[in-house]
Order: sequence, then C-alpha cells, then structure tokens
Amino acid sequence: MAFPDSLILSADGTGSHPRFALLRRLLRRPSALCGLVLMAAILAMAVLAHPLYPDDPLDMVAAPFLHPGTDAAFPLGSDMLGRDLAAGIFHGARISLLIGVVAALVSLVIGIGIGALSGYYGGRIDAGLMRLTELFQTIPPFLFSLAIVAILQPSIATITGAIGITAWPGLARLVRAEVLKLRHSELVEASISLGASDARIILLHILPNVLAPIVVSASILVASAILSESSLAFLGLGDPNVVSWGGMVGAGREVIRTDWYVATIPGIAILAAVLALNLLGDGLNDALNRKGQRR
Amino acid sequence: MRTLSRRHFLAASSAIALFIRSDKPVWAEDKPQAGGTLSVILQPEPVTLSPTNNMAQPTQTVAGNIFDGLVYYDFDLKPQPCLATSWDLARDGKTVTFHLRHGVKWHDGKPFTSADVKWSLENIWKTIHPRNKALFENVSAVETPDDFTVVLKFSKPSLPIFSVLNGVGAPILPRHLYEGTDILGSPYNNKPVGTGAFVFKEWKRGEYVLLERNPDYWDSGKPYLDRILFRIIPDPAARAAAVEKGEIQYAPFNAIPLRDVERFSQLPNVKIDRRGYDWISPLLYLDFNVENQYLKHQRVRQALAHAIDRNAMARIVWFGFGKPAISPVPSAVATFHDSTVPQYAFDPKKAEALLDEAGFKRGADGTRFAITHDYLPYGDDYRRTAEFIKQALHKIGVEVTIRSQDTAAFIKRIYGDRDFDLSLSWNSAFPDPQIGVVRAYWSGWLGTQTPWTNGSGYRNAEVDGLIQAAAVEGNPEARVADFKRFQQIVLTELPTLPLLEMQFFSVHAANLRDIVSQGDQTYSTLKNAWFDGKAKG
Amino acid sequence: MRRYLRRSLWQIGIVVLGIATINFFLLHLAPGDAAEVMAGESGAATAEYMAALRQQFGIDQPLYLQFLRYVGHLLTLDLGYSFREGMPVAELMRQRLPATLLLMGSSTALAVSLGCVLGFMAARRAGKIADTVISTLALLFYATPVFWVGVMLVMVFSVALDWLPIGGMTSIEAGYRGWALAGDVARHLVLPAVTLGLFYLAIYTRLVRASMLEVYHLDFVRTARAKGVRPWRIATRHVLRNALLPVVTTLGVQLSSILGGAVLVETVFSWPGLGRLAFEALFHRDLALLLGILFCSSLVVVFVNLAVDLIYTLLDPRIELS
Amino acid sequence: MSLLDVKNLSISFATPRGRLAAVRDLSFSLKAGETLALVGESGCGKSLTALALLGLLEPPAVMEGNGIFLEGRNLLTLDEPTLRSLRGSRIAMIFQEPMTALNPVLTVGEQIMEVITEHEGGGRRAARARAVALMEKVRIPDAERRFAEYPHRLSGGLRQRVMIAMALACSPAVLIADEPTTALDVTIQAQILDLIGTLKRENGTAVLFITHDLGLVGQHADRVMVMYAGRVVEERTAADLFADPLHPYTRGLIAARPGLGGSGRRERLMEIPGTVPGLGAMPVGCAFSPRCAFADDLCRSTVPTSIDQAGGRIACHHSEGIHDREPAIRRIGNS
Repeated sequence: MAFPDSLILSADGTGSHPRFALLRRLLRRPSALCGLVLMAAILAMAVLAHPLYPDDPLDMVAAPFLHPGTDAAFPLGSDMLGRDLAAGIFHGARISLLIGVVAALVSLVIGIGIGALSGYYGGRIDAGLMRLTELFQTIPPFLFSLAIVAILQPSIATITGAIGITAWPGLARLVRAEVLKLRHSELVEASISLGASDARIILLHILPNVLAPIVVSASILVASAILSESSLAFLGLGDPNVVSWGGMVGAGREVIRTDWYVATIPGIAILAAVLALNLLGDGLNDALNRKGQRR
Repeated sequence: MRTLSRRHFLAASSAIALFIRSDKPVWAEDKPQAGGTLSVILQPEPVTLSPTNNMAQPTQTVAGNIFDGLVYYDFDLKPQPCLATSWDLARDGKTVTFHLRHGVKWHDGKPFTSADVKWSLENIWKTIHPRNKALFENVSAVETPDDFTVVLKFSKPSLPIFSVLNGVGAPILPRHLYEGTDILGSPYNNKPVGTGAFVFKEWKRGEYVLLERNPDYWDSGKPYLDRILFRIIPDPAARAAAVEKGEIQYAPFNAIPLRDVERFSQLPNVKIDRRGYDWISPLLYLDFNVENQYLKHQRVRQALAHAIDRNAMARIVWFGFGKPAISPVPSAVATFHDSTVPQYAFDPKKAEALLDEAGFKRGADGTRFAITHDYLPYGDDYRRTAEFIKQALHKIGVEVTIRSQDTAAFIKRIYGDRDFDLSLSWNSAFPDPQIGVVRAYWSGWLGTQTPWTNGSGYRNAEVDGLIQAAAVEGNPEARVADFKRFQQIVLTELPTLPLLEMQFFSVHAANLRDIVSQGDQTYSTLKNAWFDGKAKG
Repeated sequence: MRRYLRRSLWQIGIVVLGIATINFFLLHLAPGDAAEVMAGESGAATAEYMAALRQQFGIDQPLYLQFLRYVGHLLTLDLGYSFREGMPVAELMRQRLPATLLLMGSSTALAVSLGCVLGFMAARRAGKIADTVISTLALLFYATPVFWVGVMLVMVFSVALDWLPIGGMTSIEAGYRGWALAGDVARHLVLPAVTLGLFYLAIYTRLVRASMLEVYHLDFVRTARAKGVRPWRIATRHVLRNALLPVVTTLGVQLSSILGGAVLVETVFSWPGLGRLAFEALFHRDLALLLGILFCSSLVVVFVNLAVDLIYTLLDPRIELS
Repeated sequence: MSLLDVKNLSISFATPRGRLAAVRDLSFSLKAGETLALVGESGCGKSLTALALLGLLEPPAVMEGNGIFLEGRNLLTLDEPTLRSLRGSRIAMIFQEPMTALNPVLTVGEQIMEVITEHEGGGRRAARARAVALMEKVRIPDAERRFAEYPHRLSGGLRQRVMIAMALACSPAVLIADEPTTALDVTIQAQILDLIGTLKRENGTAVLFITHDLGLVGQHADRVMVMYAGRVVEERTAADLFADPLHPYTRGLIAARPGLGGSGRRERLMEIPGTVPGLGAMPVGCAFSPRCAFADDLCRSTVPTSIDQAGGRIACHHSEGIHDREPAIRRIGNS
C-alpha cells in the first residue's frame, strides 16, 4: 500500500534513536527474531568454548563412537578417534565463524572496492573492472576456490582466502549499480563542485548510502562462506590442526552410514548458522529497505 | 581407553580369522558354475591399463586379469606355473631358463612366443618399469633358442627376480603391437591386449572398465565369469552402500570405510577376506627427516617412537586392520623378518626421559619443540593417523602441525624439496626386501628426487654395503643374514619408524566363490571366481 | 544485433583468454607436476622414468614456451592431449559433457520450474501459513550442505527403501538399449538432480517470491486491479511475467556456480561428469585437461549469458540489444 | 438519480499505536454526466479516497462508513468477486503516471483487450476489434499498428489515451480520474481533459476528477470539493466556488493559483504559510487552524462541522463572516 513514509515515521517513533528503531523493526518480525536468537546462541557458544572446554578439542578423551546421549560426560558423543563432539562444536563455532567473517570481509573489500571504483569512474576503468568481474564470474567459484586451496595447501588461512577471493563478483555488481544511481545525485554533484576529493566523496557520501544492501549481502556472504568451507572439507580440503564444523563434517563423512551423528551434528550446527545469518539478512533487508517495508 | 585391552584386539582379530577359515572347507567341494557379471569397485580410477609403466593399484588390479605372467604366487608366495610351465636356475645363479606354455594366444589372435618375453624384458623391465629396472639390471643377455624357451644370462646372481615374475610384476606385452612405437604413449596402454583370462572391452572414463571372458583362454573351462565390470565410485560412503545393496559384489583394497567393515561382518550377504595381499605386504611407516635440528638426534627419534601407542593406533584409527610393526621387513615376509630387533614399546615416561636426556626439556608452556607432519593424502585413514600422532606427541611436549596437501605436492615436498619433519606413508614390502624395503634406506637414492625411496635422508655406509651385497648374493642363507643385520641397524638408528603391518581386506558377496585363490590374488586374475546358485547377470 | 554479437564475441575472447592465463599460471604455482603424481600413485619410480614422463608430457620445457604453445593451440580450438588419461582432452570432455549437461540441465530445470511455482505460491499467500512453510523449507534447503543432503537421500531412497540406484549413470551390466536405457538413466538421474536442484530451488523460490512481492507494489498491478482483472490472472500475467526477469538474470550468473556444486554431487553419486573430472584433473596436475574443462565451462557460461540476454529481450520489450 | 453515493466514508491506517485517520467523514454524490472535482494538496487523502471507491485499499489502510452506493449497490457490503466484476466495468479509473501504470511487458492492445475479456468474455478476435475501435475513439492515430506496441514506445499523451481507452472499455457508470494530466505537458493536458469531457457527454458517465490543480477545475468540473487533511472543507458548484470561495483554505488556494489554466508544476501552494500536518500530529481543533489567518480559540479547540451554505457545504467556524476579513486574505495572497 502506498502512502508517504513521512506519515508512518511521524506516527511511529517520536524522536526515538534510529538505531533502536532498526532493532525494533528487526524484532517485530518473528523470522528475524529467530535469526537473532540463533545467532546469539552461536556467538555464545564461541565465547563459552574456552571456559566450558578448556582442553584441546582435538584430544582423544572418550571411547570412540560414543553415541549421543549414552554418556552424560559427553552429551553429543564422540567421534572415531574418541574426540568429544560437544567440545568440537563449541570450539568449531569460533573457527567457522572466523572463517565465515574473514572470508566475507575479503569479499567485501574487493567487491566494494571494485564496484565503487567501477561505478564512480565509469568509462575505461569501469569496462576493465567489469571484464575482470566477468572473468571471476565465469570461472565456477567453488571450483576456483578448490583449485586455490589445493594448490596453496589447505590451512585455515588459504581456505578463508580462497573462499573470499572468489565470492565478490556479485557484490561488486550490486555496489556498482547502487553507486551508479548515486553518482549523479545532487549531493555528489555538489560535493564535486565544492572540490572534494574522489576518495572523500566515495567514502563519505556514496558508500554510506549503499550500506543497506552491503549489510544484507555481508550476512549472506558469511553464511555461504561457512557452507563453502564445509564443502571443501567434504572433499578432503580441510585444516586438520583446528576444529571447524566443516572439518568435523568432512571427518565424519566416511562413517556417515554407520555413525550418522558424527557428520550430522556439525552439519546441523552449520545449518543453524547459515539459517540464522539468512534470517538476519532477510530481516535487515526488510528493516533497511523502504520497499520491503511497504507490505 | 588408552590403557586398552590388547585382549579385545586379539579377540576381534581372531574372530575374523576364524570366520575366514570357516568358509573354505564348506565350499571347497562345490563345483564351480559358469556365467554372470561380476561388479568390482575400482578406486581410484586408473591412469592407464598397462601394467608396464604404472605400479598403481587400480591399474594392476585390472591388468592382472588381462595379462598373465610367467608365474603366479601361491599363499606361501612360491612361484607357480602360469605362462611358464617350468624353469631352471643354474648352480651359479647366473642363468635362468623359462619353458613357455604352448598354444597361448594374444587377445588379437596372434601366438604368444619367447620373442614377446625377450622384447618385454629388454624394452620394459630393464628400462621403463619403475620397480624392475634395478632388479633386472644385471641381465647381460636374453636368448630365445626356440619359440617356447627363454634363457636369461646374469652378470651377477639376482635372486629377487623370482619374487616379481607374475603378470603385473614383470608384465609381458605383445611385441607385435608395441615394437618400434613409443611405449609410454601407445594407444594399447588404454585398450590393452594380453594373454589373460579376460579380454578388454571398454573403458568409459569416470564410469567403468569392462572386461569380457576370453573364450580362447589356455586354462580350459576358465574363467567362469562372463564379464567383469570395474566400477568407479569416488565416495567411500557410496561404495559401502553399493556393496551392501549388492550392486557391487567385490571390493578389494579397503575400498569401503573401515568402520563399515565391522557392520558388514554381521551381514549374511557380504563376506570379508583379508587374504590375497600377501604378495604386496603393505607397511605403514613414519619417516623422520634426519636433517632436522631435533630429529637428527637418535634419542629424539627413539623418544617419539616410544610416545606412539601403535596398538591403540591399529585398534582405533585402523579399526583393527593392521598390527604394530616392529621391522620394515614385515612378519609376513617370514624368511627375512627379524623378530629380535630393538623394539619401542609405548612408554611416554621413557619418551620424556629420552627427550630430557637429549637436552630438549619442556619450556614454560610445556612444549619442548615444534615440528611439522606431512601425511600421505590417500584418504581419511592416513589423516586420522596423523591426527593420532599429533595428539600422542602433544602428550610428551612435542607440538605437531599437520600439513595437508595433494599427492603431487606431498611427493615434491618429501622427495624433492625435502621440506618436512615427519612424514607418514606406506609402501609394499613385497616378498623380498630387495624389492620394497631397502629403497627407503639406501643412500644411493638421495639427491635423485625419486619418490618412495629414501625419505628420511638416512646415510649409513654399513647399511649401504649390506644392501648392495644382498642384491648380488647367490646364497640365500647369506642374503637372509645380510638382511637381518640390516634390520638390527636401521631399527637402532631409527631413521624410519615402522608403524603398522597394514592388513588390507576385500569385501565380497557371499555367493561369490573362490574370489581369493592366490597369494598375489588382488593383483592377479579372477579366473577362478564364480557365482554360486542364482548367478547375477 | 550484429554489433551486439560482435562485441559479445570480442568480450568472450578476452574473458576466455584471461581464464586460460589465470589458470595456467595458477596451476604452475602448484607444487609438484603430473609426473610426480603418476610416480606417486604408482608406488615406485626412477629418475629416468620421471624424466621420460616429463618429456612425454612436454612439461620439461620452459614455462613461457608451454604457455605460448597452449594459447596457440587454443586459438586453433585444439584443447590438447591429456597424457595422464592417454587421450585428447576434447575426446575426454566429449565423453563426460553429456552427463554434466544432463545433470546441470535437469537440476536447473527442476530448480527453476519448481522454484517459480513455490515462489509464486508463497508470494500470493505472503504472510500466510503456506508462505511460512515454503519460505522455511526454502531456507532449510539453502542452509543444508549439499553433500549431506545427497548422502541422506542415498540412505533413504537407495539403501533403506531400495527405490533408486546408489550412483552411477547407467546399469552397465544390464546392457539396456533405446528407451530402456533412457529410463535407466532417468532413474539414476533422480537423486543427483534433486540433490543439486534443491539448493538452487531454494534460491529461485526466494528470488521469485521476493521479486513478485516487489512487482505487486508497482503501479501497473494497481491498474490491473482497477481494471477488475481476476487475482489469478494478475498474478500470472502481470506480476509473474515481470518477476521472471531477475530469475533469468540469476540463471545466467548461477550457471557457473552450479558446475562447482556438481563436483560435490558427482562425488556423492559417482556421476561421470565434468565437475568430478576437473576435480581429479586438479589433483593429478593434468593441466591440459583442467584448462580444457575450465575453458569450455567458461565458454558455456558466456554463451548461456548471451542466450540470457536474448531471452531478456523477448521477456522485456524495453531492453534492446545494442 | 445519483450513480455514486458516498456516505460518511472514513479511511484510517492501523498502526501499532492505534488508528490514524486519513480521510474523515466524507460524503458526496455524483450524478450521471456530472464531473465532480476533488481538490487538495498531496497527502490530503484524495488518492486514498479514489482507491477506497474501487475497493482497492490494502492493509494497513481500512475504511468504514455508512455506505458507498454505486448504482444503488453498497460496495461496502459486497464480496471481493462481485467488487472485482464491478471494477473496470461499472467504475473505472485513470491513473496519474501512464508510464508506470501500464504493464511494460504487455502490448497496449493486450492491456485494453484484457478489460473486455475479463468482464464480458467473448472471443479474442471480437475483443481485439473492440480494443482497436476504442483506441480510435480516444483518437490514437494509426490504432491498428499501435495495438501491438509496448507502452515504452508511446509518448506520454498516447499512453494516457490508452489508459482512458482501458477505463472506458466497458462503458463504466463512474470514471475516476486521479491526476490524469499531471505527468503530461500543458498542450497535451488540455487535449486529454477535453477528450474525457467529450466521452463523458457521449456516454453519460459520471466523473470524479481528482487534482491538486484548481486551474483545471474551473473549465472541466461541474462541482468542486476541496479537501484538507482528510476532510472536505468546502463543496460548491464550480462557478460559485471561483466567484466566491468561502473557506479560508479555498480562498488561499485560489489566491495562490498562478493564473487560470495552471501550469501543472509540482511546487504546490507554497504561498500558504506552514505545511499540511502529519497524520499523527493533527491539531485538536480545525486542521487548518495553524495556517489560518482567521483562526481563533474556537478554531483551535473545536472541529467545525460541515454546514449547508451558499448552495454548497462549508466546514468553517467563520465562513459566514469571511467577507469582513477580506484584507487578511489579500495579505496572504500577496505574501
């Protein structure tokens, strides 16, 4: 239903802080609330990993293949080497989130950088950068990160980097389109006529206005990075020195038929994280995006 | 659980042993039935189907059905007649005469003669065959007095050759198809023409290799199977599912996850067999890079050996499919195995004491020193072994960083760049230490960057001397003595820690009979196998 | 139109050359070469043997020569020879391409068609139970690791229920021909296509739903309502048709990612496709083969995007090729 | 007899903080062949009113009232399928932006045809012929060829003619034209309005003409309703209203008008000081009081009721004495 936003705003928050307004709008949607709660739980796991499980989660502390619920000391059971799955899940939350967030950051930096430069300058720079983007879009991204990890050898750094470096083209296009829209806005034209530097205009005037779609993309990027990491681990390209959910799934895949829980429990953790991030992303999208609000 | 029960382990293995023995007498009287298609797991997909230039297991498993050898090996690893009906060894050990079978034809109809053997020896065994080159080095002349006699003249006695004369160990190629061509690049490497019980039909990449019954096979009445279908199934869980469901009736070489085997041993329609791997005698070992600043100390290497509970490793990581190895010459190679070598029982206290003695005391954070570990990227079992070792060494204050990589990178790192500290690998010992064992210790390999040779960087003049002497020793007893001395030295100095004598296994359908009838079965022909009752097909 | 095509072909040329360059040098960064892999797998090797292999593979030559030769061959559409597999790359790919196209085609068809239907239903009932159910399911499909879904489907439909085969593309031993063969392949195709399709189904469902909701707010929908057009007809003729535009765009973008997903699915289901071949080529350092696959997949992607552009002009009369 | 009778219509938005009234207590009737103009600033509720008459309000907007009688049937009591069957056939609407109001991926011909096939069924061929005839009737040149054009290929004026053709396809009793010419330039504007007028006369259609531009109203409307902040403040015949506006707001509007004919510019009525209050910030008394030069305590405390006066209805406490305060108005007009 179309009615002026000013009406709703004046009706809604009389002078309340905009950030809280955003949070309130998020909380109003049950799905976003779900995502927020899930995400909080996962963050709590990451924070509580050390206090709750101070020992190395890779230690073989139990009998192998202890099924969940059979031993109170190991509520989620143990894997084929007798490592505590619960400890792995808690410690894995840290690594998986780290991989997801850092990979997303890498994508964000490249994607925003290329998108902003391309959209702002246009012309040859745009053409060149867009060719580069197309190039990266044409190579199957997962296959590409697979190749990078295989070549540089799997470690948490190469995995993160490889995922990040292949995931940015979509974002670059998005940012470019948004920047293009703003490029000729009055604000930007005015700044140019006032002699502001390009960097200043991009950083101060353009990017803040593109923030909404970027924030939404970021949550999805984190989610898909976590998924990609698990896929790499499934193909045997995980880092055996740290516990990540993807690595745990990869380790459990051989016994998925006999001891399904070894791969399934970390699988569910991944699912929960990806779900949470997507719900949050959807919620943010609705809350930040005026169009979404009109429903 | 680390205090474990050796009892459990023994009980488990003897139970499986019992069950293996129990099936033979019952079936021995049955008369083989002809017909049926046997589906076999082939993992991974072979590179080529020619056994001449690739020693990889999938190639050999397929090629063993297409190519017959001069001999095959029985369960005692004694050579038995195949294409050679008999052979004579001269007293000085320098002349060997093979009498060939009459009436054998290549799959394209051409007769098989002594010229094929002579050509193969000169152009393959002595030149491009990666393993045989050293063994046949001393062949000075090959004579073919007639179509069915081959005489080998040696400059020095070369007894080890009698351990590699089967179809894949010393492959005989059809001279008329290969002569004068680029052997490595020949199209027949991918559509092989042999003399064996099965004829190559089709190789669909990524899917299957299909062999059909050779109707003109010299061993009349055999083979019993109409076709063998080698299927390529990359995912281990899928392989297990296919075997369980009966889509696959034969899965050699640990093709299904070890964990599934336990369960499969309870299933009525599936049987597990550990025989047929005797010829290759696989051994899992840990190379110490003796040039490393810590590992160059013998005491450190011994300490690490004491820190690793190989019983637990066999039981947990390898699900009982393997037993602790005390020597690089496996106990199965009984003639040469020395059971009196120094042993390194699991004893963390002793390990810590040795490290203290060596001057590597625990630091403030409990760590003595940090090293890396590269494991052979052949599957989860190896990775888990590496993880097991990491945790074991962590307990004595040695921090290990595991490095993963693919095969190419692994080989380059270990044998090329020598940029490693610990390295986990396996190799085949074969019935004669000369073939599979000594390569890991002979300093002559150093600097050649040759894979699967001396990984540790070990150099010992006496060991080198023993190895070279045994190679040309005509007296079998003297060879045994050489190898026993060799074992004593390398197990004291410990450049390489033997971990496990691996026990490979095959899984097959219960109604598939005589799937294992030779000591080199898994690299040889399935001509004796048959389906009982309602055969598939 | 002709200008558009010429420009597209020019761009394709640049992109493809870029891919060849990136891949070539990236793969040469990798430690170890094809000879080492073969030596490694064979469990024995001598230096002479490796040298012979290297010479045969042509990897004993300087890097720039190898590169120039590769590019030279590419220009004549010669993809080279895979020494490891012992056959020309083009022939290898010809053997594997149908399986991949079948898998990608059927899973994409499934994802797009069902995704449109589900997204349509969800959008028409936005905020109602049906919408919640569909949206939740879509999110679950999206969030579940693909390979896990695959393995679980095998467990249920192949092992437990025994309805469908575990893997592979045909029952080779049965020796089917003609329609029987097609039926057999179809049976083998179900699980892999569903596994791969579910993830993309989720994407398209969400996309169509969001896109339709957006279109529902546009003025011309209000016009259609004011005209008294029936809701069903508004949804199909006015809203869906416009909402499909982003779907078509996404289709073009997603095509290359689906090949990545194919690696996982082909692994789980022993599907003899290009994804798996690429994966193995990578580990075997089979440069010619890997480059060939990437080259062709990028060609396919580029041409599909060309097709997408054309379809776009059909769907949206405002867009004209220029 | 009146074709459309609206009785005490109110429209409000349901928000988490309660209802916010957007249109209050609107009543009017519309006779055959009559043009009633609804005039007001943007946001005053006129477009909402139009949608309400078509039954197209969507949550959170809700309406209530004593009835909207279209040819005697109360739209408020009809179910959606019946309402749908009336929309487009008995009551039709022309929208403001013909570019966005037309579906970009369908040809204009198809969009006109759709009205006919949806309401009257019949064969496609017959519908097509009628659509072409309609296009000719709204004076689209070369109608046969234009039938297959997409909206973006047509000029703004042609697009609006297409809209009119669509609206008139089933000869509706009531036609709502919501700012039909705002997006067009001045010469086209007059043509379109003349066309609407002609068609109205030919078919006896009642027209509700919604605009913010008083300039157009004088020539094209019989009666005028002036709306401010959701309420009708003055309803008169066009002639009376322009001759002698009685509500201070109307007077302000007329005084601020940049000459007859209007320019269609979007800067609206900047000459009246202050702005239209937001829905959540309505003054207690007369909504116009903060901007009104005559406002006193009564105005600021009590909402004026609508009373019959001077042949129309006016809602102002001081409308009867308005002439005494003339100088004040002039002052506003000149400022």
